[in-house]
Amino acid sequence: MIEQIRNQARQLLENGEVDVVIGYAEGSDPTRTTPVFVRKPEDVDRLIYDARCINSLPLYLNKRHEYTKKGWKKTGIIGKGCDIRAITQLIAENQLRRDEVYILGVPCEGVVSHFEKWDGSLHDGNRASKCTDCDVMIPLDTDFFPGEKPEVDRSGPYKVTSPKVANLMGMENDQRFAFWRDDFDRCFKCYACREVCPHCSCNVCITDETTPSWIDPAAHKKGVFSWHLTRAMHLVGRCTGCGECTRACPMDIQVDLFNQRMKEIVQENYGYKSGYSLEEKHPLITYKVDDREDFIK
Amino acid sequence: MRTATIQKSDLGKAIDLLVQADLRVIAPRLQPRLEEDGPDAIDVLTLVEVKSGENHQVGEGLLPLNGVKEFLFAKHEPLFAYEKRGKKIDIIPVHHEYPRTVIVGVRPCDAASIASLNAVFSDANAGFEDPFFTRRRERTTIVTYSCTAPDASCFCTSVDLAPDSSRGSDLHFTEIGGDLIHVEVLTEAGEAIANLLESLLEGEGDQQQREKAGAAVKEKLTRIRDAAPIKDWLDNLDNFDDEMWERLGEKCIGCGSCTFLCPTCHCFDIVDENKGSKGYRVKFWDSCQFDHFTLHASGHNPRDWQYKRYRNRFNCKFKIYPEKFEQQGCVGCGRCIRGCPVNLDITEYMAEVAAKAAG
Amino acid sequence: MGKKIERHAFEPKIMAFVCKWCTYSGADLAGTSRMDYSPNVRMVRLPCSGRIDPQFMIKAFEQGADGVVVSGCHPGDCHYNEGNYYARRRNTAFRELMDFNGIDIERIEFSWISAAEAIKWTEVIDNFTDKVRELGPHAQYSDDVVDPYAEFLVQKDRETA
Amino acid sequence: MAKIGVFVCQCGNNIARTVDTAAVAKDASEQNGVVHVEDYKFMCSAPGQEMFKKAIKEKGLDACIVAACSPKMHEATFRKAAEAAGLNPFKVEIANIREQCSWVHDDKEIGTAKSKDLTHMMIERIKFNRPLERYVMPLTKRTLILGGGIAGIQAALDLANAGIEVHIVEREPSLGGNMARLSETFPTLDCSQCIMTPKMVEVLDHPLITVHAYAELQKLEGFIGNFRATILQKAKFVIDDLCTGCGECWEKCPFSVESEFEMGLVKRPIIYIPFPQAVPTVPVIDKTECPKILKDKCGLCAQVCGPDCIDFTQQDEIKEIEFGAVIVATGFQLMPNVYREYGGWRPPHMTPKKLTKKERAALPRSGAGRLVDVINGLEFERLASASGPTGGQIRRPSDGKIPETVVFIACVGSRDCNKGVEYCSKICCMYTAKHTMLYQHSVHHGKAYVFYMDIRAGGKGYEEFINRAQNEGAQYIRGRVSRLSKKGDKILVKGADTLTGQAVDVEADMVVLATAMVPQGDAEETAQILGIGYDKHGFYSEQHPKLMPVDSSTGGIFLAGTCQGVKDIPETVAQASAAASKVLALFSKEELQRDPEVAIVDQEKCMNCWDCVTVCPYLAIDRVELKDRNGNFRKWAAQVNPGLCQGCGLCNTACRSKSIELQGYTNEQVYAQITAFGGEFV
Repeated sequence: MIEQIRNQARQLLENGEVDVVIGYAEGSDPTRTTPVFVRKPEDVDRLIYDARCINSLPLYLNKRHEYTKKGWKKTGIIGKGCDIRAITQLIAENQLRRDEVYILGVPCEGVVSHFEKWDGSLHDGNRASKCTDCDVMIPLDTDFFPGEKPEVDRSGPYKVTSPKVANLMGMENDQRFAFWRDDFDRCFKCYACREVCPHCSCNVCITDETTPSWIDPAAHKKGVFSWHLTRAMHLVGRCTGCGECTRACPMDIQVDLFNQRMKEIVQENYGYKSGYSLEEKHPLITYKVDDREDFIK
Repeated sequence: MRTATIQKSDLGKAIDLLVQADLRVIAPRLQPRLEEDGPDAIDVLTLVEVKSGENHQVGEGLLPLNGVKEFLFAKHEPLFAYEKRGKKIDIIPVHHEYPRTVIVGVRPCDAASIASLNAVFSDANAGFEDPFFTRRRERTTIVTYSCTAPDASCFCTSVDLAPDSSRGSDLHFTEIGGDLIHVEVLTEAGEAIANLLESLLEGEGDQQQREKAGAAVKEKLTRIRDAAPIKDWLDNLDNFDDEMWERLGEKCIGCGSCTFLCPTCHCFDIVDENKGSKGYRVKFWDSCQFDHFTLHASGHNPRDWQYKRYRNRFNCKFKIYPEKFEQQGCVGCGRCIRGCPVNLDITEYMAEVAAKAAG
Repeated sequence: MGKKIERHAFEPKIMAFVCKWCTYSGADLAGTSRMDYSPNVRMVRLPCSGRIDPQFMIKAFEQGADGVVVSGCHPGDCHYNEGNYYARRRNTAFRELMDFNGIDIERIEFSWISAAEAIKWTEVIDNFTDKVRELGPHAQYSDDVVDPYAEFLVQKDRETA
Repeated sequence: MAKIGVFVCQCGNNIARTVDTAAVAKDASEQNGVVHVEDYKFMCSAPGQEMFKKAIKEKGLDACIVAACSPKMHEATFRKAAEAAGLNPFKVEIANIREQCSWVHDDKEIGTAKSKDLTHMMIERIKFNRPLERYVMPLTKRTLILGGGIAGIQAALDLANAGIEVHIVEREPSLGGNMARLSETFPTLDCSQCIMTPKMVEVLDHPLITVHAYAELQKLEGFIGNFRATILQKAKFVIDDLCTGCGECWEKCPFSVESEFEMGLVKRPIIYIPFPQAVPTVPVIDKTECPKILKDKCGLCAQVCGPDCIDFTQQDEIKEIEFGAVIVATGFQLMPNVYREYGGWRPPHMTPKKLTKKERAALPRSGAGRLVDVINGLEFERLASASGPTGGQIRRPSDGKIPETVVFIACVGSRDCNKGVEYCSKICCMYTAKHTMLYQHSVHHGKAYVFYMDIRAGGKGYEEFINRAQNEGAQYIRGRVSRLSKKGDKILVKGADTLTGQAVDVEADMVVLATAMVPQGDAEETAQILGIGYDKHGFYSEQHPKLMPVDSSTGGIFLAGTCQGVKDIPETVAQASAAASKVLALFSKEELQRDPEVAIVDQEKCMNCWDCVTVCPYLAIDRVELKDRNGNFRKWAAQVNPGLCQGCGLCNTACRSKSIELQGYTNEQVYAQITAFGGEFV
């Protein structure tokens, strides 16, 4: 499979159809992979794909990372189904044009949740929970796909796959608060969760704002709580569930639980799934006259 | 100073003794993730305050996620409070508490980092003393515990340290086989702690055995780079615009994990936290990896691309630090390698520079 | 000279974010009609309930509010045609988010109050104040999250006293 | 450092009774930035305002808080006073300590504490109030009037007589609208044509009025003061400038179709003017029927035309014209008369239901089931009109017989929640009374019966008019009709008299239904072109039902006549004049001034996700390209058009990067207000 991808990438680079192919290469450790920017046809053999390819590469297509400054007219990108959903969402939010990317889709069988858990194979003990019940293992929107692309039914609703969400919802309010309070205690506000997110596309993040400073920049509880609430709120209906925020967190706080819960809410109330349509607007900037209002007096 | 031995099974009792002596005891503790929380959850080892010896992981695991940094150079601290009334502004000094603290089970790399922080915050040569840091440092004793199982990301030997080095330690523990731990008292503060633990300490430690144990662990390190030529290569300003910086650094996403995890990174920012017309001036950690770190008011940003920010980090560790503080900037703990979401590896830079320096 | 309002051991601090066309006018009407309601509420006047940012509510809790009221025109009555529909969605999401964080959403009250519904306004405020008074101080935010350095100013107050 | 003045008003005893204003003032004086405080009995009184102005001038205040009544009462007063004293009006804020404090809390201690808190919040807020300047924009002093009925005509004449250029777009070949169809008008029974025609001619002859007859509005862009309309001039196939209106062509035209103007009661030629008094008197060729255009056969009209003004090659034409204001006067239609169309097989109040294709096919097309002699109000108007198909003699449509007995049924389709519209059509009581009179004046021995639910005759001379109709012999029966059926050449009307509780059967020669007035069939499409709101029936929404009944929901677009709701002629004319006066007020200045409390964008920060564009209810946000100094494209950014922005702030909340802000309610202002929240009970 990877040979077909490499050949296609080589051809694209040789024909000058793309300026660069973003993909995965072997990392500095045997358990790790790393994002790689292949510019020359002879370098395509560095490209690999297996269950260690965790990173969500569309983050490099986000304008905030200023890769457009490099003058890339068209970028080839290797994408797992979930990453391609992120690309779709970026296009829907006008952060990218479809004709600026060439998507090399890969058939995915799931990835490990953390590099540390890689032991040579993918199994139930190390498969990221986002990969259970995934309906884009055969990706949706691709320019190239190795082999036949079978039809897949993607009409099902979004389902939360992390058991932790249900476990938390089963708790009393206070226990849930205590869980987050203890976890957030470790947060030192490095904003890795923000930087690694393909959808955090503001030029100036609200937390870096000083006029006014809605979110105290210091990592005390006040600052940390308001940061994580705000981050989750800003991703309502936009998160495509790559789970990178949790993986990138150097203090191992499971911040994507918020996103997963919010996706469930959005699904239940507005029947919306992000990253499947180039046109559909996310639910917080649309409305229906008969939306839920049972909480309103 | 003196040496002794202690049984590994007595470490809990040792912590109890320290707690009973009204010390704030910080030790590594594992927060195991539950099976029912699914595969995404992982175990979390952190340095936290412990109230008894029952639940600690001194000497177990490798490195806690957080280093000792946050116990000396707080994640955030108020410098003073202020209150504006009428046309007047009252500055109200803050009352920090500086409890006597002992941090047990610090790994040698973390302990070595304290010397580096010290050079920034309290070295008399710097002409400035951070009162908060100095007072905390004065009241904190570091009990180091030599590593037994370095992982693939460890590279302390490449920066003149070793899994058993005792730089920055007050008291140093090294496992020397069986259940026995070799204890070295290195400073007076260490002696004070050793005295508190007197009932658990036995005889004299075998220095030879300790060194043998240390050397054996050193063998296990796989990530070995030559740091010697780096400083000179960096000193050559032509290399400031070397193609290597962009090639290696273009995947960097500027998340700042490396700087926040780094035990020697020490940049901070100061803001006023307002509540109406009163508030606090607060100091908190910052990172050179953020795009607005060097953003000028004019809108110009000298480090306008991410790779330049990582270049700064590398320069800071291997050029600026040694130059300015005559201290090692990097202690080889490998946290930045483990924590990086895109596998940006500082040792790749080191290898590349060494290769370039060699021609 | 006026009747005494009952003091309770705990008096909740309540912040209200209201739309200026409906709820603010409704509250004004309560005034012109000389109605009585709990004095615990402080209002922030905004053009539309659609202008109410979840950030406001987070900040209000940080500032020590024990309860937050969000109110605007009834659906279909929005002065700007559709602002309250967006407010409704945003609040649905925000409440669920707060709930997932373990923060007591009983402390956020959302109500449609028209410019004519002075009585409803007083009822909403009275009932909500009673409810929050019963819930007690917002410990999650006042003990755990708010004002990490509060003791410094407290210390100062002691000195001046 | 801010120099804030705080002015605490006692409002006589209104505030002072439950708030210790002196304490509030003292407390305010200790706040950061406050340099001047006053505690006064009536801040809004002339001496109070003088004091306010004097303090601003003498102390050089750069912001003022007035702790007094609701901002709804006196915000404008104090802002004006500040402006007079040289302070930007938007640097004045009101702390509402009367309606929301002193009047609702009887406890002085608590009232004082709350007042202090409210004042604090305002003091902190005002430090971030920016001085705002009103936006000044160009103004095109030209008005577009949509619809050439009586409302459009009245508004056009009012405006043009005041010196404003007006363009009327009328989709029919002639001005006149529904009023031109009427025979006489209530309550005076004067002839509609007689009062209408001179006005139509005046419009056509007015140098400032341009009539685009047989034209439609295709697109409307822009905003108040600066609209750009795209008008589609449908091809008439007759050259306007050459045509003399001699009538040769329409008299010679060998083909005919049902006349729309005459409600299909008679036929008209294919090249036609809708009615003899049409203005302009230029015929049009109905291109959907003309054999010359369809099949290149005939062409007789061109042969007979003296001035040679018939041009079969004429194409639709697009005109783009700029306007400063729009008056919408698109009028109404009567609920379609399904009797004539489909036959009489259902109770009259079921009329408006849209039939499915199947139902339609099942209907009797002619013969037994069809009740041709059941007509609606407008059809009766044509029968009674001197210029109508019967020359003013009332004859029934089926056989032209003069009807001896006529039944009038009121409330057909209106006040009918189930099968019709729920509103009262308002004019039907009056026009039914008028019809009975017209009928009895024409057929002296005829019997007129009126089935009605209630009589609603609220209007000058209206009740008297109803009484007159009853006195003149019309028999009013309170009750509804359950069935109409054919009996010989008569129609059997089965009804009930609810006052006597008896069933009433009338054998009528003709039945006239007072069907409800409803919006034009394409009212919603028109609203979408204009970007204005409409209600569930399709009537256009006014901005405020009581206080702004003439403004539409969009600035610069005004409503006149029945497109906004049911009205009779005097009301329509009154609203048309009102709309004209609104336009005149708008045009009274050389430039357009807009409230500065609108959104602005920090374009560098904007990350062009266009969420703001999506949520904006007024289409006030544009997407613009930013260029660098060499003119090269740099980035996209949002830009607010202050002419369209109404200041709702939805964009502000939707914007995650906070790069769009509503001036007057900025993030900083609200933030400061929240952080000053103390909430102390006493």
